[in-house]
Amino acid sequence: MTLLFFLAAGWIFLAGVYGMVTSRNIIRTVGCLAVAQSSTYVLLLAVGFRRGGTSPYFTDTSTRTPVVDPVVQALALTDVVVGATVTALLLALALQLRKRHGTVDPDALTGLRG
Amino acid sequence: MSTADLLPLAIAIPLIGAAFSALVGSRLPRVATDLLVTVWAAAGVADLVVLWLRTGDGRAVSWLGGWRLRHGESVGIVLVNDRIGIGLALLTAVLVLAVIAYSWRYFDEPPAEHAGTFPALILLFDAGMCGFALTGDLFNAFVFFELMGAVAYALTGFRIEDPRPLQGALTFGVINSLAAYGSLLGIGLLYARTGELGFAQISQKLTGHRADALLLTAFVLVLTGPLVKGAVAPFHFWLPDAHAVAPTPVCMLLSGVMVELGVYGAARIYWIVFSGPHGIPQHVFHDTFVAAGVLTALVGAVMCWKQRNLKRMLAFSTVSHVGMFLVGLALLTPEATAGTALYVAGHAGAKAALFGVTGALLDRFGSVDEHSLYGRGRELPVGGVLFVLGGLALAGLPPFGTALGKAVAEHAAQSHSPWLLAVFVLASAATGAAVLRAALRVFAGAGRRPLDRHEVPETTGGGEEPEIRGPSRRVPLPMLAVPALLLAGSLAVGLLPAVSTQLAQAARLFTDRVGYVAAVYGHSHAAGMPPAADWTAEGIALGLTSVALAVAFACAALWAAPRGGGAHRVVAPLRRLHSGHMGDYVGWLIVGVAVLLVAVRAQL
Amino acid sequence: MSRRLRLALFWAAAVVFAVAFTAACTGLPDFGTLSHPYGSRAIAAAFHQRTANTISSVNFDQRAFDTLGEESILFAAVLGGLVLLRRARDERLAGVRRGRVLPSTRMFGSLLLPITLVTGVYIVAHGQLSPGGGFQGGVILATGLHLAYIAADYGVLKAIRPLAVLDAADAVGAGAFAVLGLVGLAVGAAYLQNVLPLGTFGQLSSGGLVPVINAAVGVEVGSGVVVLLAGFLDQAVEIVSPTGKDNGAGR
Amino acid sequence: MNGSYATSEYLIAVCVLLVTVTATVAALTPEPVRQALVLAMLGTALTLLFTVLQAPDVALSQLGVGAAVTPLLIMLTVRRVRRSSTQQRDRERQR
Repeated sequence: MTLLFFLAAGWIFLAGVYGMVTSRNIIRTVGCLAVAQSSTYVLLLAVGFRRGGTSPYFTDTSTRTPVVDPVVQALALTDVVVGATVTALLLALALQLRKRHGTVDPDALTGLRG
Repeated sequence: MSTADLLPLAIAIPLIGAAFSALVGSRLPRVATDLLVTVWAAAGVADLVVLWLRTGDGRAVSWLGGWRLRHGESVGIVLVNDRIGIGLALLTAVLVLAVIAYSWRYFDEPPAEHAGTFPALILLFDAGMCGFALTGDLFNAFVFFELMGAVAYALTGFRIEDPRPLQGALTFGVINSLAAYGSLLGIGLLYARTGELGFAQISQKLTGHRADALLLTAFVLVLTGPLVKGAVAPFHFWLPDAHAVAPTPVCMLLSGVMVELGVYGAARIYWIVFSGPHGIPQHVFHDTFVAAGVLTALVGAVMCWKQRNLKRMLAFSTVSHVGMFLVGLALLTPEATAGTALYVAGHAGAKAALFGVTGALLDRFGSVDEHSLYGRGRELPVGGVLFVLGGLALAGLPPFGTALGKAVAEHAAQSHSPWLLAVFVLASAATGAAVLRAALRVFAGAGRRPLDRHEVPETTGGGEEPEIRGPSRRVPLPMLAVPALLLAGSLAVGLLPAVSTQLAQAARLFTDRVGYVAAVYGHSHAAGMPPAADWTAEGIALGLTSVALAVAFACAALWAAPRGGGAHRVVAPLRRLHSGHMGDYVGWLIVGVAVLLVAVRAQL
Repeated sequence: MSRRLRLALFWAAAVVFAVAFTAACTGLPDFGTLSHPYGSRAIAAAFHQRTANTISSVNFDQRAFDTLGEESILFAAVLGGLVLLRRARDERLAGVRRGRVLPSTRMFGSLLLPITLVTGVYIVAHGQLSPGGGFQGGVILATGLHLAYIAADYGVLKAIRPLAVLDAADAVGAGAFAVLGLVGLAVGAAYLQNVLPLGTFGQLSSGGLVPVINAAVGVEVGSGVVVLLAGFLDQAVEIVSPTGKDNGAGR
Repeated sequence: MNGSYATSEYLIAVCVLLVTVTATVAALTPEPVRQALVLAMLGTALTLLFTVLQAPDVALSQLGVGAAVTPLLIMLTVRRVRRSSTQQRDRERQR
């Protein structure tokens, strides 16, 4: 059953890719990219989970209760920031593209071919 | 200051420079900002030159934050590199300096209160590329991969008045980011198995497991990011769309070094992380990626030949060359690696110079369309000479660095699979020929006036807006001086024996996994003999053959009677695949991943 | 490529991907495994550095270089946003009509406003000892601020938001992080080495360089997010394109 | 002890399910405004998941970024696009 936690990451990634492949709206494409990215958070944190572990904060140095892996959390944190900033940049591009091209439909963006 | 400290400084210097430039850019006159940024970029170059000299034939290792190994384990990030990675970082820094000099009249566009923004972005780009070249940690590589990506998307879309750059940048961003997230999934899988993030540390832990589905999937996923950045077919679709529309100085960086970093990353990660015992066997990597490289080289060459938009032509020529670089690295021998390193250095100078001259054309005539520029370049004779030289360098004219690198790589390929020679010669000849054809048409008005045919979709390159606007219509001096210097650099790579011997020694280290791991763990390890990387009569003959072929192709295109028929039926569908459609490209990305998974699995 | 062909290709590739990923997951250690070698080392190192929040220790000390790269990406995105969302040559500013807010936006804003503001203040106040830190606090406060103005009035926001100062603060925050790394080199240690006095475990001043970098990140994130959002808001509310431009191939 | 592990694992399973479903819906939503709302839900679901996975730090970031900033940016982008379309329609009506 616990295998499903990891498989969920793969499913979410594919769902995001599916959305991007079928998208008729560039803003939606960017949104689907954000969905695909959330798969990485799920995988990282699932990998770092420790049965019976608590969150990795300590109030004093004597108690050493088992805690979950702090490294993947730091990685996921970085990942969240990276994802948000890239999404913002891509949305800025999409916004300007809509203004200049008058469309958000990838089928109608024919400026670069061949 | 120790050698190790120079490694993080190569990244910290441009980062601090970027913050400084953004901070004071709006408060200083333009000249002062430019001067300041030039000084920062030069400091970055100086740091890397010293690092190059001090590293010698060894490796520089720096444990960031002082988190050295204790009992063979560390919690920190390690920067570790030989002269291949340091050389790439140095190449980046030099190109950044050239670009800053080239673009001294560019980018007056953003509102005055943000005057320092463009140089700040260039310096951030510098830091991102240096970080990716120097790091020895998988997650850190992902972070710098994303840094150079994010900056590149913004720079590509710089001209917001024109929809094409915006579309190119958006495609670039979506495809590259998706690939990076794929890589991160792979990193997650590797972390779960090994509990490590450093290249060397993962490599050590992986030796304790057999090669199973997890290793295979992680291998393909981790490599997806670098391969997409490296524009390896079928991951290459974004590249022409982005490079054809980015501002010229940015193109110089994208084509000159960023794409090559992708291929470098893929080879480095394979060598250190996956090539150990119980890893992905060498013959698997060799067969898979030689095939991918050949496909890339041929697709790039054909598409390059069919372009009339000069920037798009140069972009496809980069695709073709990157394919050859991948072949060189996938041969997995020190000699082929040395050849590829030389080839990359020579190519960077030539390609950046060609983009530079194209920028001068764009500035002067507001077009990069080979057809509509017919004969108009006559008033720019210096540009014409530089463009022809650049084309000859791409084709591999001795003694350019491209010719030397190609000859060494060809020599290495020959002993393995002789048919690869034909690929190298044909691909370099075709890309050189396309540039020569365009040069003769544009700068000499040679051949018939080209006719516009509209049978296949194409991107013309007419109706571009000049990138800089000012009362003076003379081409600014740096826009021709910098390309000339870059070509001279490409020539120097071929002529200075020190460069080739030092890169040959570095190539021996690059292909030595055990030595790399030993360096990280602080053990000593004797390296083998460096390969020969020198001019040979055979290499010169092969170079001249490519050039002769290129000239013949170009002349045939200009003066021979046009023929329709067979070739067209093959090429038109290929051109139609380059649809500019984001959904298509995402589809190709996932298809490429699937093909790699199947191909590698089939060979295990 | 036609839509059908594209979908067919996707499904074929997706099946391969799904099979490979599933097979890979069977090779993973069980969910909730007790063996986390890097994690255990990181916890020991955090104790050694007297940093109660292990994640802060990893982010701002042990793997601070990652965070340096990450903050540079944010900095790049803010600069990129300034460039991409600038007013083009042919655009002008429109007078902002008061209270012209989409009802859905207003509802969205007012719903999230109290939650985000309270959370933001809480996180900033608790600093680096417990969950949270410069990034989280910065983002949540910056957003909360904006949600308030979206739900109310854009003119008020423009009057209050000191964009020039925030621009500078963003650059200072980003630069400060890279400069703080030099402190280690200056005293003969490594780049980004935590060479400040470590203090007492669990105290606000503990952790040496960690709270300092944390503060720099907080400044950068807080101001950067406001600047970035300002770019989008200006586009959404104020900047008007010339007649005809928006027509294009519109559908 | 085993009982409490099992409980927490059921909780995790529920959250993973919630995340998977909202992510799938978000990917399948064709219309950006609605997608922004679903993305906000996805952000919230991820926040919950991170909380039960004992990662409050990440949960807080996700709450700020995934549930607020990203959907907000999408809304603003859509709003700009809509405004363009409205202008366009106005112009067409004038003609």
